[in-house]
Amino acid sequence: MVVRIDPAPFDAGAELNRFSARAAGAGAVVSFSGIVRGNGGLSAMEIEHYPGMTEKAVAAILAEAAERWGLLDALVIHRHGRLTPGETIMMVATAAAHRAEAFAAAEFLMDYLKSRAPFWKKEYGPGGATWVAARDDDETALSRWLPEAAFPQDR
Amino acid sequence: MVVRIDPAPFDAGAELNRFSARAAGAGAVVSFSGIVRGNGGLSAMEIEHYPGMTEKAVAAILAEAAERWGLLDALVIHRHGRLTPGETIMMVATAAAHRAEAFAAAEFLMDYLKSRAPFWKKEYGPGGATWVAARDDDETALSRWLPEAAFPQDR
Amino acid sequence: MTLELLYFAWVRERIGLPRERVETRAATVAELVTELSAREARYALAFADLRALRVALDQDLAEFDAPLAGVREVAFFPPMTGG
Amino acid sequence: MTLELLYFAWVRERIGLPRERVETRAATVAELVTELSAREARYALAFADLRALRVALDQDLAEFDAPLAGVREVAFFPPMTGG
Repeated sequence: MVVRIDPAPFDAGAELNRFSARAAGAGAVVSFSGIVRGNGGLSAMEIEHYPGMTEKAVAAILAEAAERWGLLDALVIHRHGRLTPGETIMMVATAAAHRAEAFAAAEFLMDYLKSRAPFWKKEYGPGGATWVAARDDDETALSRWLPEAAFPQDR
Repeated sequence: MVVRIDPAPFDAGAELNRFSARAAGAGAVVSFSGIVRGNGGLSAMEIEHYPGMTEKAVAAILAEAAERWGLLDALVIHRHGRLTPGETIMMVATAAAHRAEAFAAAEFLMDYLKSRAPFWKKEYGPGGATWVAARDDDETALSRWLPEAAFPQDR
Repeated sequence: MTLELLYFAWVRERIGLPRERVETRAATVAELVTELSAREARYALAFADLRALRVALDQDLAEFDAPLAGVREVAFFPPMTGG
Repeated sequence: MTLELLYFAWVRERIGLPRERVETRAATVAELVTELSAREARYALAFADLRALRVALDQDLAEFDAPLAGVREVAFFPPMTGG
């Protein structure tokens, strides 16, 4: 398991290759990369986080995903600080024996990182700077992972 | 859209980087890589395909995914011929404005490639060579994408 | 009518060749299968269980009751296992 | 008891500082919020709508009725927007 919270840019392709090479026995590797979009005239994004809690929260989310889907390995890299359109904000990768588990775990990680890891985005655009509001959608996305809910991996 | 059916090994990380760089306006890129597993003493895998139909079938599946989830771009690379454990068999990548669409489209592509693109796998192991049987699971996976079914992206 | 027949995976192995050209008056895929099965044991063996087979007409998946009129290429193979 | 308070995103901007140390006898997060809000308008403004706020106690998410006994670090922030 790798957690890296770092302002520095990273090479998603190189990370994916390293991750896949290390995940011995995996038949399926899923990756997600989040990229700054320049829509609405956005010129930059600034990501604030809570040092200490971030690493702890992300590691807990990773451990839960690994346990729940029997992952062979998982990775979260998340940048903070100032980013401009086209830059990669973060990535997750999951390795499992089969594809259903790798996909479900990657979606779970993204849903939890969105709303349960202490990051906050501020967007700089033509109208000035605004804090990105959490979306109701993101809370709805979380509810599908509750133990009582029907699990996508059971479909 | 890129479809590449080729026996040659490829660099999944380099493909992911090229794909992400090209997908202007994307906020979300999902990739899947399928890797040969060495379990059960498997020593090699041979993938046969139907030249002509393969390209046509994969292009049709890609076009449907792009249309259905408003993808900005999508990629399928699939090898054929002889592969050994640890080698990457294939990859898909999807680029969309938001993560739900990129994930759903990548899963859709995988489900369809599994059972609707003309590839056949033969495994070489301690007990000799055997053709991989299609799994009922794979047919079940397809049914979730039927127009009447509840779509995961609506959750 | 002249048809190009293609066989893949274990269908190819059972029949013993990857492709062949046949002259037939079969109106549907099912009729073609019956005709081929009557020819030799290896065809009868390959086509013994149609539920285990798939067919493509000119590179599009089709059903066994599909008509052959206008078709040039017929491919028989087991369920696909890509990805 | 001495608490280390941390503020993030617009909570930090409204209060005007990223962290501070406070002496308090508040038994719960809610009591602490009431105490801070009574101090100055900028606190009252930051804590005006608790539904728009989240709290973490020693780096774990908590509810506003959670007790403060044994806690050293309390962080206030808006709903998270990672990923």
